[in-house]
Parts: sequence; C-alpha cells; structure tokens
Amino acid sequence: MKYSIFSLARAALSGHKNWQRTWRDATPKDRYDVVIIGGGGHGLATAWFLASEYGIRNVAVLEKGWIGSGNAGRNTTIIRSNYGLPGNTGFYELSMKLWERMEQDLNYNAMVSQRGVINLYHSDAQRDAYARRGNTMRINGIDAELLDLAAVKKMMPFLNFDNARFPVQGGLLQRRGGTARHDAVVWGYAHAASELGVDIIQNCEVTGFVRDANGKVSGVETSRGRIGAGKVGMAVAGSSSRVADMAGLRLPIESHVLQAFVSEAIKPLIPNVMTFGAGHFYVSQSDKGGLVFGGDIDGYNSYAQRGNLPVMEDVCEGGMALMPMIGRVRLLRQWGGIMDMSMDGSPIIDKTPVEGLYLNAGWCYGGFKATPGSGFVFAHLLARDTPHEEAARFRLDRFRTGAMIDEKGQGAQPNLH
Amino acid sequence: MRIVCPFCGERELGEFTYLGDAKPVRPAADAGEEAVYDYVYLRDNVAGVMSENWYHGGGCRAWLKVTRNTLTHEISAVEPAAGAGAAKVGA
Amino acid sequence: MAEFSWDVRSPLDRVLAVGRYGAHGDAGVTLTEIRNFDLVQVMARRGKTAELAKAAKVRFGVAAPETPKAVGTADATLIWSGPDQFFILSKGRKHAMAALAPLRAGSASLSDQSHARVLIAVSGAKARAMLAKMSSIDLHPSVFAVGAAAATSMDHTSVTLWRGNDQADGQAVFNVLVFATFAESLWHTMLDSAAEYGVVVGHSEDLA
Amino acid sequence: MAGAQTNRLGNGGLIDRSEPLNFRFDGKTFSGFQGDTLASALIANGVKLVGRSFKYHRPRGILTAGSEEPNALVELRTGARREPNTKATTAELYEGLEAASQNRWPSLRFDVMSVNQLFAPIFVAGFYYKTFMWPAKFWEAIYEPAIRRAAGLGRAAGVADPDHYDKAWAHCDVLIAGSGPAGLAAALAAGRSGARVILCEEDFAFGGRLLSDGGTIDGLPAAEWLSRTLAELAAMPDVRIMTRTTLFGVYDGGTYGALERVNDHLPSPPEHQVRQRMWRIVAKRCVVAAGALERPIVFAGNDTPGVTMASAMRTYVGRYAAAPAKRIALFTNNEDGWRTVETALGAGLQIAAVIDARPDVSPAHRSLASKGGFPVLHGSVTGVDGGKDGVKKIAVSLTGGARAEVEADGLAVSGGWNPAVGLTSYHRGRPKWRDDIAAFVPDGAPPGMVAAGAANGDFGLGICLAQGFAAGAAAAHHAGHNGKAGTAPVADDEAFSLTPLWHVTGKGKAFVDYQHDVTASDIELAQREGFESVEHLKRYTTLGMATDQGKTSNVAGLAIMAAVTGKSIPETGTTIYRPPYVPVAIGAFAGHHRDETFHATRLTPSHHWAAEQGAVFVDTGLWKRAQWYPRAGEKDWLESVTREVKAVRSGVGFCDVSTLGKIDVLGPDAGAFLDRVYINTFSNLAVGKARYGLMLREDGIVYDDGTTSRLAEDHYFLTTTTAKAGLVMQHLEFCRQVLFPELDVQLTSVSDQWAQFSIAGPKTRDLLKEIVDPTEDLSNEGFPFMGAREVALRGGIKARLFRISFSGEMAFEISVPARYGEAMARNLMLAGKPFGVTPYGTEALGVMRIEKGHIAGPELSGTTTAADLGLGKMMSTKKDFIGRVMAGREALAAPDRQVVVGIKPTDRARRLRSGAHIIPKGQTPGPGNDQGYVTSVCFSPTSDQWIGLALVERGRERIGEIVHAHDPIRGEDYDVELCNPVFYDPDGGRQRG
Repeated sequence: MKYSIFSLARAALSGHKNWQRTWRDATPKDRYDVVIIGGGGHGLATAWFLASEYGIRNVAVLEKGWIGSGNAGRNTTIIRSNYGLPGNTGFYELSMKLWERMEQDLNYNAMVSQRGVINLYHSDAQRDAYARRGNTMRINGIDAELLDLAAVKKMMPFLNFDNARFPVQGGLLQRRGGTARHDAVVWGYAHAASELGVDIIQNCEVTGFVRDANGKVSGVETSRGRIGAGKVGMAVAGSSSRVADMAGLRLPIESHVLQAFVSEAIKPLIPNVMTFGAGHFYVSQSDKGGLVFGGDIDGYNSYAQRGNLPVMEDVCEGGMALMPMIGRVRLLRQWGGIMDMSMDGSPIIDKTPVEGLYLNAGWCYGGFKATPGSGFVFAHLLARDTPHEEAARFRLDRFRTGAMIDEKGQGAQPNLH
Repeated sequence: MRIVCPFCGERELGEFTYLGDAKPVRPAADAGEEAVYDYVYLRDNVAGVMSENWYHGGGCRAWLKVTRNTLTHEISAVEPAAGAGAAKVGA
Repeated sequence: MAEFSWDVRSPLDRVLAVGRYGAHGDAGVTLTEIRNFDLVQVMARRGKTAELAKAAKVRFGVAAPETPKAVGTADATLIWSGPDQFFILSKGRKHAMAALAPLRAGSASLSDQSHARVLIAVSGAKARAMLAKMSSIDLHPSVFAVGAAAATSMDHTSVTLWRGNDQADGQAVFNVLVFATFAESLWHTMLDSAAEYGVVVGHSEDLA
Repeated sequence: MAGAQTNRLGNGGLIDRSEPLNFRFDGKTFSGFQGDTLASALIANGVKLVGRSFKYHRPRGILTAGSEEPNALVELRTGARREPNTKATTAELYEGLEAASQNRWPSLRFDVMSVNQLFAPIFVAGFYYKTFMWPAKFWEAIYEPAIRRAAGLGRAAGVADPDHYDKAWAHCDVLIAGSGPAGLAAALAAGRSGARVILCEEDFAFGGRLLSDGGTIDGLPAAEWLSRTLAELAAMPDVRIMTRTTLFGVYDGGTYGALERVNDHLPSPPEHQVRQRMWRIVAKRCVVAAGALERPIVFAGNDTPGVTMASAMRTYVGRYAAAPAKRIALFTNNEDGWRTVETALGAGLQIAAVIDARPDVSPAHRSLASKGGFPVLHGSVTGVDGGKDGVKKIAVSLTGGARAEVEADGLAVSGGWNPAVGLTSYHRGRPKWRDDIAAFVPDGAPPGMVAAGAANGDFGLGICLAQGFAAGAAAAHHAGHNGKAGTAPVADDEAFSLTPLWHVTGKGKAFVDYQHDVTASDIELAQREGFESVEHLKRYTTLGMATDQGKTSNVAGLAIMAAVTGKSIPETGTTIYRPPYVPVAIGAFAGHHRDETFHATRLTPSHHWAAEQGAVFVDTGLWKRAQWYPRAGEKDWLESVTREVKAVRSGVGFCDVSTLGKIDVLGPDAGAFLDRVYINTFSNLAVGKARYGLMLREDGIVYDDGTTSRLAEDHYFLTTTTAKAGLVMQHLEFCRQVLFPELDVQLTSVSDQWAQFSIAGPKTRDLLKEIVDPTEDLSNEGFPFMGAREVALRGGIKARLFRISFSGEMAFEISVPARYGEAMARNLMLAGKPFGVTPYGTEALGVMRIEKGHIAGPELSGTTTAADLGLGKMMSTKKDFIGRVMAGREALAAPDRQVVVGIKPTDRARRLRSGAHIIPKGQTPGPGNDQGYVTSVCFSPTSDQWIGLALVERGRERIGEIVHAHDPIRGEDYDVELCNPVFYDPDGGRQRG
C-alpha cells in the first residue's frame, strides 16, 4: 500500500479502517536463501537491500522479540559521517547518502532531518584534531566546516560562553548530519522489505546453528522450529558474542551499557545536534520536543539494559556545563541499551571462520547512523561473498594483523572507545 | 553498584575503575603471537557470572578481582588481586 | 649575592579567609586548616608486614593500623592509607622522612608526602550534613567512630578521611587530607557545601 | 485585586485560611491559601480551563490531584526561572506565584492551533510516517519546523538557570517510599526496632490518602493518629522523615535516587540555599509504600474540563476545601468511587447521579442515594457535553440499552486503582496481573525491596497498616535490628468490588493518553497496522510517553489493545518501566557541577605567582597552566612566545613543569619492574642517572613517555606526561598487583609533593650557581647530561636536580617540596636577574620541543608505534615488556606506515597549521593519496619561520621531498618540504655542553 497524503485523506474518509499491516506477519518457511538473525535496523536494512539491490528475495529476518526492540529502538537517533580514519570515512558517507534517499526508497517517512551535527572544541589541541578530521572528510567528498567561536556563538547563543570551566572555542560542523526517527527506520525497512517478499518473523529466537557434514552452517534452530538457510547473517549487536558462541566463535567484542535520556517535551530550543568536547554529553531535540541526550557508556560489561546513577549524573553535569539553561528542564525517562563494544571502536562486517555464517557486529554506540550503509554492505557480502569496497577494512582478522581502525586511539580496551 | 573492597569495606561505584575480564592471563614471554592476540583481543563476553578486574583508584588503590553477574549486576565475591596486600605474603 | 628566602606557603594561603562565611547565625560548620605537619607514607615490602609492625611498635608504642583506622600516639598519628600502607602524621621533624631510617631498614619503602597534602579539620553541628554532600562514606556515629579512617574520594577528588578525637563540647572532628594541587578547588566546594549552615573559617599553624 | 474564591468551601480542609496568598494565572490575579496547590487554588477560584493538549490543542482541565496529572500543566514562574510543563497539581502555592497556560496561541480560550482538531481525521496515530516525504528537501525547510513549533508543550526559560542545586548521600537500614498508612506503619515498626530509617514523601504533607479520605485508626480519627505517629517518629533520633522528596529510582547495590524540592514552595531559594537537592540513599532494605493511582475510564469526551478522577475530587473537597464542581456526577466501576459521593455530600455539594457500571450497588449506597436524592444509573457514560467551559451534560447508556442524560458541572470518574509499580519494576521486572483488582501488582522487586499496602495491590486501610508494619519490621530485622516493634496500628478495611471497565464505545474522541491525544481508535488503528506489541503500540501512537509517563494511560491502553487482539491483559503485557518515577530537573542531577565548578581545578605550586606576573592560563586536563607571560606592548601571543623562546635560547628561562606525573618506584625489584613496563632497560641505570623511557600498551602502541631517574639503589623517580599521570599510575599498579605480583616493588604518587621547574638556556648554569649551594659541583664533569641527584640550595633547603632537557638547551629540572614552589619561582627570578631570566609558559615549551623534534601529545595519539615516532631502536630485544609481542604484528611493522617527520614550508613566510593533510605534490587530493597529516606546528624563532612535525607515509625515507599540505577546511593549500624532525642543534651539543 502506497503511503502519501492522498492515501491518508482517502483512508480518513473510511475511518482508517482499510490500512493494512505495515509488514506482513510471516510464518517461517522451511528454507530461505538467506536468513538474517536480528530484526533491528541493520538486519531489516540488509534484507531490504538483498531484495532490492541484489535480487535475493527468499529472505527471512528472525527477531527474538518485536522488531526494533534492540538498539534500533533505544538510541539517540543521530546520523553523521564525520569520521576521521580510512575505512570509517567512506563507509559512513555511503550510509549518509543512503539516508538522504531512504524515505523515497522506502515510501516511509523516517523524519530524516539534516539539521547539522556540531562537535564543539575547547582547546587548541581539540581544534587541531577536528581540523584533521574535517580535512579527512573534505578529502573524501564529505561536507565539513570548522567554526570559530564567533560562528558558534551566532549559531548557539545559549551555550555557556561567560563562566564555563572549559570555554567553547569553536566546533566542527557537518551540516548534512542530523537525526532520524529511529523506530520509523525499522518500520520503514520492514514495510519495504515485506513488500518485496521478505519474511519478517517476530518472536522467533535463534537457539542454535544447523551445520552440515562439512561444518558449514545450513540453517538455524529457533523457538519456532528449524529453518534452513543457504547463508546465515548475524546482525544482533548487543548479543553478538552470545549468538557467535552458538557457532563456537569468540569475538573481539564486549557488551556494555549505554544510557540515553529524554526530557519532557518543550518548544524548540536546540536547533541541531551538539556534542560537548569537555565532558560526556551530546544532545538534540526531537520533533516532539524532548531533549534527547546521552554521554559515556557506564563502563563495565553488562547485559542488564539499565544504567547507573553516576553516569546519569555525569551526563547531566555535562549538559549543565554546556548550557545551564536546561537546569529547570526535567528529565523524563532514562534507559539503557547493550552495546557491542569492539576492541578498536570500529565495526566488523565479514565472513566468519565458519562457512555459511556472516558477521555484522561491533557497532559500539554508533550503529544507528550506520543502519542503511550496514544493510547495504552486508547485503553485498551475503550476495557476492566479497566485502563491499567501502567495508573492506571492517575485517575480523584486523586485530590479528594489527590493522585496527581506532578513532579514539584507546587500544584494546572497549570501555574507552 | 557498590563494591565491597576487601580493604575498605563497601564503597560506591564512583571510586572504582573497570578494566575487564580477569580470566585471560598474560602469556609467558615465549608464548607466541597467537596466544598474546587471544589474551589482548578475544573475550568470552560472559552473559552471567564473570570474574573482573576493578581498581579502587578513588580509595585504597588496590586492584580487585570482582565476581559479578553481567545480567543482574549482582556481585557475589570480591578478592584482592594477587599483589594487593602482598606484604603479608611470605617473601 | 642575592638573599633567598624560602617561605613555606600553604596551597590554601591565597583563598582561606579567616572569619565567617555563608549563612548568618550560629555557624553549623567549622573549617580549620592545619598548616604545618610532617607526613610520610610507609609501604611494607613484600612479606615484611610483621617486621614493619614490629618496627612501628618499637618506635610508636602502638601497632601500625592494618585496617582503615587512625591510631593516635603521644607524638604522631598513624593513619591507614591502603593495604600494606599507612601515613605517619606528626610535627616538628621528629618523625619526618629523615628521622625514619630505622623504620625503613629493609622492611618498608617510605615516601615523603609532607608537601603533597593539605590537612583540613571539619567540625560543628552540621559537619556531617555538609560532608554528606561531598562524601559517600556513612559518617553516622555508630558506623564511623572516633579513630575510623577511609581512603576515599570527595567530590571526585581522592582524600584520606579520619575521625579524630571529639572536641571538648562533644562535637565530632573529621580530618581530611587532600592532594595539594586539588586543595583550593576542594576548599571552594567545602565552603559551598557548608554555606547554608554558616561557616567559621580558620587555620592553625601546627597540629594540635 | 484577587477575585473571590467562588468554589472555596466554607470550612474544612487542611489549608491555612489565616494565610491568604495572591497569585496570577495567565495574567489574572487570584487568591488562595497557604496549604493550597496551584490546582486547588484554581479550583477554589472556579477556573476549569487550565491547559491545551499536545496534538489537537483540546481544552483541558484538572484531572488528578497528584504527580500523575496529564492535563493541568503550566509554565510556572517567569524569566530565567520559568519552568515549563509544571503540574499545577503538585505546585505549592506561594505569595506572588505566577503561572501561565502553555501550548496555545494567542490565548488559552482562543487557541488558533485548535484548528488541528479539524484535521483530526487525518492526524491519526503515525500519520506523519505516511506523508511529508515529497519533495525530500521540504522536510527540513517546511514540514519539520512546522511540526516542531506545533509540538512541544511549554517553553523553557532559554537562559541560564539562576538557582543552585546540590547532591548528597544518605545511609539507612530501611528506606520507605511514601507516608500513607502503609509507609507510616512501616516507619513505626522499623524505627521502634532500632533501625536507621529514612522516609520520603513526595507531597508537602505526610499522610497520603489519609489527608483526603480520613478514616479511623486505633480508634482515633485519622488526623489525630497521624499527628501522634509523626510525633513518635520525630522523637526517634535515627528516623528521618522528609517531605517534598520523591524516590525516583533504584540502582544497583541498594542505592536509591531521591529528589528533594527544598525550596520550590518559595518564590526563590533563600540566600545560600539550593532550589533542589538530589539524594543518593544507600539502604539495606526498602519498603515501597507509594500507594496506587486511580485510573480513568476511556469514553467519548472524557477529556472535557470538569471530568476529574473521583479520588482527586475527594482530595480537592476534603483536603483543600475547594469544590471542582457544585453538582457532581460520579461514573464508577467500583466500590471505592462511592466514597466521593460521601465526601461531596458531607461538604454540602450536590450529587447529580451515580453512573455505576457494576450490576449491583450495595444497600448502604442505595440508601445513601435515596437520602441524597440522586439516581443510581446502571450503565456507562457515553459522552460529555461541554467544552472549554466544562462539563454541562452527560450522556449515559443504561444497562439494557436505554439512554439517559445527567446535568452536572463535574464528573468524577473511577475506573479502579493501579498500584504504583514503577520502583519495583525498574530493574526490568514485569509486574503480574491480579484479577480481583484488575490491576498489575509487583512481581518481585530489586534486591532488598518490598512493596506494601496499596502499592502491593492491597487497598484497605487495615491491610495497608498491617502490611506496612510487617514490612517495616521485617526490613529492620533483615538489616540486623530486632528491637520491640510493638503492635501494628489497626483499622477496618473498606469493601472493594470492581467490575473491569476500560473503554465505553461512543461517538466522539475517547482519550486514553490525555496529554498526547492518543484515542481508543488510535490503538485500534495501531493494531490494524501490526503494531500489536505493547512496545510498538507505545512507539507508534506515543501512548504513555508524555510527561505523566503513562501513569493514567498505560493500563487502559493495553487493556484496549488486549480487547482488539482478543488476548488477555496479562498476555498483552506491559512496557518496560523506566526511571525516574517523576520527571526530575536536569539541574538537580548536575548539582554544583556547572559553570566554573563543572570539574575540579588543579593549580601548580607557582600558580598564584604566575597569576601575579600576568600569565595567561590554559586548561590542560584539570590543570591551569601558564601558557605565556605577556608583557606590556606585545601585540599578540606570538610576540610574547617568540620573546620567551629567544630569551631561553640566548640566555636562561624557567617554566613550572610540576604537572608532570611523578611516581616513586621503590623496593628491591624496582628496576626489574621498570624493565617490564618500559621498552628499554632501567635495571642497569646507575644511581644518580636519568634515562628517557617509553612505555607501550599491551597492543604494541605507544602509551606514554617520560624521564625516570634512579635516586637510590631501591628508589626510582618516574615521570609521566601531564595528560596520562593518573592513568599511568593505574597502569603501573595493575602491573604491580595483577601482572607481576611476585616483584617486591612499591609505588606511590609524589606528583603533588614536588614543585618542579625546568631551567633552560646557555646561562642555566650561571643562574643555578647563584641558587645552589656553592659546594655543589655543577660542571659538565660534576653533573653531566642525564645526571640526577639531590643538591643543597642556598638558604638551607634541599632540592633534586636533574640534568635533562626538553628544549634542546643546556637545561636542568629542579624539584623542591611543593610548598616552596612559589618561593622557588621568586628565587629563580632573583637569582636569574643578572642573566635576564625569563619565565616561559607552555607555548614556548611547545615551540622548543618542536624545534628539537621531541614528540608530545599530538604524536602520542594512541595509534603510533615506537618506530613511527622514530624510537623503534629503543625496544629491547633482550627482555619481555608490555606490548612487545603485539608491536611486532604485520600491520604495525609495515614499511608504509605514517611516521614522524619534520616539515617546513617552501615559502618561508607561510604559516603552517596542525591538522592539514599531506598529499604528494602534483596530485589531486583524494582518499587514495591522503598520506598523513600535520601533528604539531609552531613559529620557530630560531629558524625564523614556521616549522612542524607530521606523520607521513614512509616519511623518513622521503626527507627532502616537496609535498602538498592540504587544508581545505581552512581553505589553505601550500607546499612543504619533508625534513629531519630535529630542527635545532641536531647533534645535541647544546644540551650536553
């Protein structure tokens, strides 16, 4: 069913009784060419690109709960491609370009809002680091601007410029960055993939891998029975180690909690997406009016999906330091997601040592912005058995060879990325 | 979270720093690259009870081995690292 | 030839203003900086706990604290600072670094910290209420008795905290050793935390 | 002048009529009394229309009397203190209070945006996902700004919050949430048992429903029992009872978050006081006695101003002596709703009718009806006639099909009660369904927590008291206190019967989530489109995401979803409960960590001296460091820094370098220990000598560097970079305690013990001779390069002297105990006066290290190897050390890595900038030829041009090559020559001389 203002108006006349399910409620078939484990943004996007770009439509997406119930449904919705290292830069820009056409591709309004992402800097050293990163972006054909203090003041007069512990000196701006409505991204891919024949199977938990005589993965055991597969792709960030363990794999990944927060809805206050350079705080304002913000991960391995109080305080301290105008705005809700923290802070999209099993993992706390790009390159890998050129460095063996992609320079300590 | 430091007693999370899984043991000097790769990069990433290295840096500066459930955050045991309080160890 | 004067200056010298601060009326909190002291950190060597304990006993007449306690002696206070470690707080060079060679004698490593810390005594009817804003330690009299000590953090800053003897009026006294370069910052936080109760600010040149 | 309080009852209530208070709402002046909330005062003044809804801008009144209020939200206070979305139902009245309605323009009564209601047929749940997609560019330009302006509720102040907040810790054995009958009974039992108790009450008065509903406890009127109980609790030294304090969350290890609204009941906080305080309460046990929330019934027109929860009606009438209506109808599906009739009649108000959805009504109520002269209608409300002026007529569908109409100016609604299951569910627990009360009740709780009374689904006064008392006693017992708790207070239980009723079908919009305008038909639509999971339902319709966090809407919403899917309510399930229990001001979580006190500040021992000299300071981590010392007439920083560098290179200067991390490494195995943490060897360092050391992370990447000196056989003095001081200490302790416990080594930080100054320049020795005791031999033979030992200074103090150089000059670093730091700076000025001594800051320090080709922070980026930095030869092959094996990996040893090299512009006048990229000359910049970047630059007074360091692919093999510095983000492009990174005195003669 085509969505538009006209279909809405027509539906209104019939009391909206004629709308179909946004995606078909599929029952699992015996076998699919490709089975994707994980009905989050990445898994659904992979399925859609498999169907739309690579013509592989006999695809199932298996979701243990309801689609989008993992990190796709609990993030702070930022999209950007302001990365500084080869491997990341091109990939995230590919993703950004796909964001820019997503809604028309999917016939679903995901509220992609290119309102600008600005990383504030507070020292000469930070400025230089952002200049380096901005230049990387520009060399890769990505928009980037280095703003001085005056430009930041003009754009965000409400920041604390007068008595800050770490005064703002400027910022790195990517105007094409912004936000998107996270749930709608999931529903949009589900809607479009389902229209192309992809089966989206909810409440279907994978409990094991089926291996043939050669050890090749030939299907999955699930809570809804065995499902055969030509290839199996994992897109289960947060649970990657647990699922990989069923195939006997250990990954260079730890699971950590990242909290996010939303305030009560208020009239427009913050025009863009901002990150504070002297503390752990980033913020945007949703179209509904809530300030959506977050900061650092809690710092220890966790699958508990809830955050602690010290980090909540730390984040609010950052917010107040940056813009003390939010003191009386109330925090409405706090939640926590499980992050696949990789050993260099960058993702892994690769074949695994187990034939027939493909891995899409290690997104740290930055997976949302990667959703379309990740789906695209993972679909490529599944369809062609070779990495897409923009994902060529996201190899699993890079830790063995030393070709890490470490934007923060923190090394093999996941909680510092 | 509150951790019962074996030296200081129960203290709040903010006094501690996390390092990670305490199970991997630093390989011997001649163990070879593969063993060190495994030690540095691969993780069991346990969903359940796990032994972890924590540092009481905001307190007595002891490194601790904390047994904690990553699903519930429940801590079942805390012991000092081998070299914390080692002066009591026979020389 | 120039004349060099080596005046000793406390890190709080510039900010500590003797007198009243904050709310009027009866002051709920008294903050007193103790300016001059000798402070040595003693760290037992591997397997030398017993030897060190013996040496400490000989010198001070008391056992060195092995748990978070502060032990007063005639002319020094021994304050636990971590496993196998304690501070010797004293005055008049009697137990300063140079005088402690016998204690060292192979059983301990010593480090002079006399200039590395600032010592502030917090007392008054509202001392606990004020400290509750900075410290996560339970200072209830039944939990943190006279002689209790803690290696802890106040407002994210590492400190050594111990409860000294009560004042003549029965009020508890909490001693805080804070790193010298953080002292001015923590001092401001202390004043802010105590302001609503009214503060008497002072300093004394020497340990009591 | 204030208008008359038309709806204030003549007597009764807990307001203080001797304390009248004036306030303004939407510019109009009213009066109320001490003890009122803004809501009760508005009600007393006959105000019904208080707000507008989120999407349709429908007129809304006051639905509840507590923190679950979805409708009566106002902007409280003005100017910098304006607080959007403040619940009128919890805002205490004070003299001069100013409030304004929100989400309306130009006025509350005539709100242009209420035209949205005309588009309501299109503006169904999720409509925006289906449109606004074409043309793509219109989203940011047109659609989104319009949506953003229309959405949101109140306006934030937009300027810095002028009030202060703080945070505090509290500790107790038993923490109690709520001071209703269950909470007070728990506090009594726990307190009498000898436990340390903290009781938090959200309201400004203790008592919970006792304040509104009264009752008899231990034979006493509730009010009397309440005051006795409070007196008993107040007399217990270890019981602390707090009003205006909401327990908002439970965290691991028995830590709870609570918000105390210390001064929100005043126009502004008194001097030296905070507005709010956030408590972290550490409790061994917690009794949740947070009560239950009455729930609405979904029917057409249920959002009309004047439709009020039945219990709230009782609260306004009973507690505040304010009548929400004069002729009241009650719509109930349970026994409890009838208490509103009793309260209203008792206050002399008229009852128009009772519409009871249950098949039967008790004889007592029937006789009450006949005495009161009002009909009891068995059926349901199907519509409400009225608008912004409030309820006028109520349409009723009677059991059996007949219809009736009731004329009334207020409608009290009771759909039953939902226990407050938030706190017990915050650790991702899911509550369980109880059929007898048709509600979710706690099913387990975080460790140490238990629910009691209405929060546990047990509503009678008697059982609340009994359960609360038992829970309090048990909690005290678990915490190790076994004193005599005495006997529990006793009261009768009220009858409770309920016939579940969630939604009455009828014509017109029936609201489930009032604030977000989610209607019953939106839920049906969501189901039709496949959003059946409760989490999908919430996300698709926004049900439960408003400022009331779904307190009045969630259960009804999922009951309706259950009905349309044919599942039971427990099968349908709940969404995850998330803290905070009520919205909490962000400022409270921050406390005093804002503005200049956001983070602590570290000051060097010579800080105040440097400030006297007019130094400009720079933030380096937490430190303030002197960046340069401007002199009169200097036009910019560059001129000052250039002067400082020249002064050092030609004479002598000094710089406070106390910020370096300094660690005493002690014990017999200190050398062996350092051999394992550094790539080079320290065990063979002679006493009295210093050596530069480099440490790696275990992954083979450079971690930190610094100079370490051996002061005695068993004493090394290790220095770290300023940035890594704390982290290196942690790392070394890890090595000592975890990796190498067999070594006898002790570590302690002496960073704060020593004031350390670098003294550099050809006249360094001349200056030192002035200040060092003449018996000390400072000659090249007596104190050679990399020497380190204690020396006596003139005037009697001892110092440590290190002959090390970061600047490439003849230089020493000198350490004195920190309290001599300021004296040291003054004495260096005095001693150096004949030689023109010049204090220099971090900029000049940086210039000289770049001139000398020394690496620092920008090169120690966490991605560079020792070889990248030109220090590969330092890696010992004779021993194991941290990082040795991983450093040998293929990609870390690859020949085309980016390595440190010097750069200088081909045009000597050209300024360099860090962050520019290096591209081969003659090529168009692109991802394929981006060969590195500029890490550090400075204007070199010595070279009289800008110079820099860069990380460049195969840089060391390309010395002399002209490459392109590409800096598009600053619009600059120019050629630079790759050169030896050591620009100054490459053979090191000066520092050794």
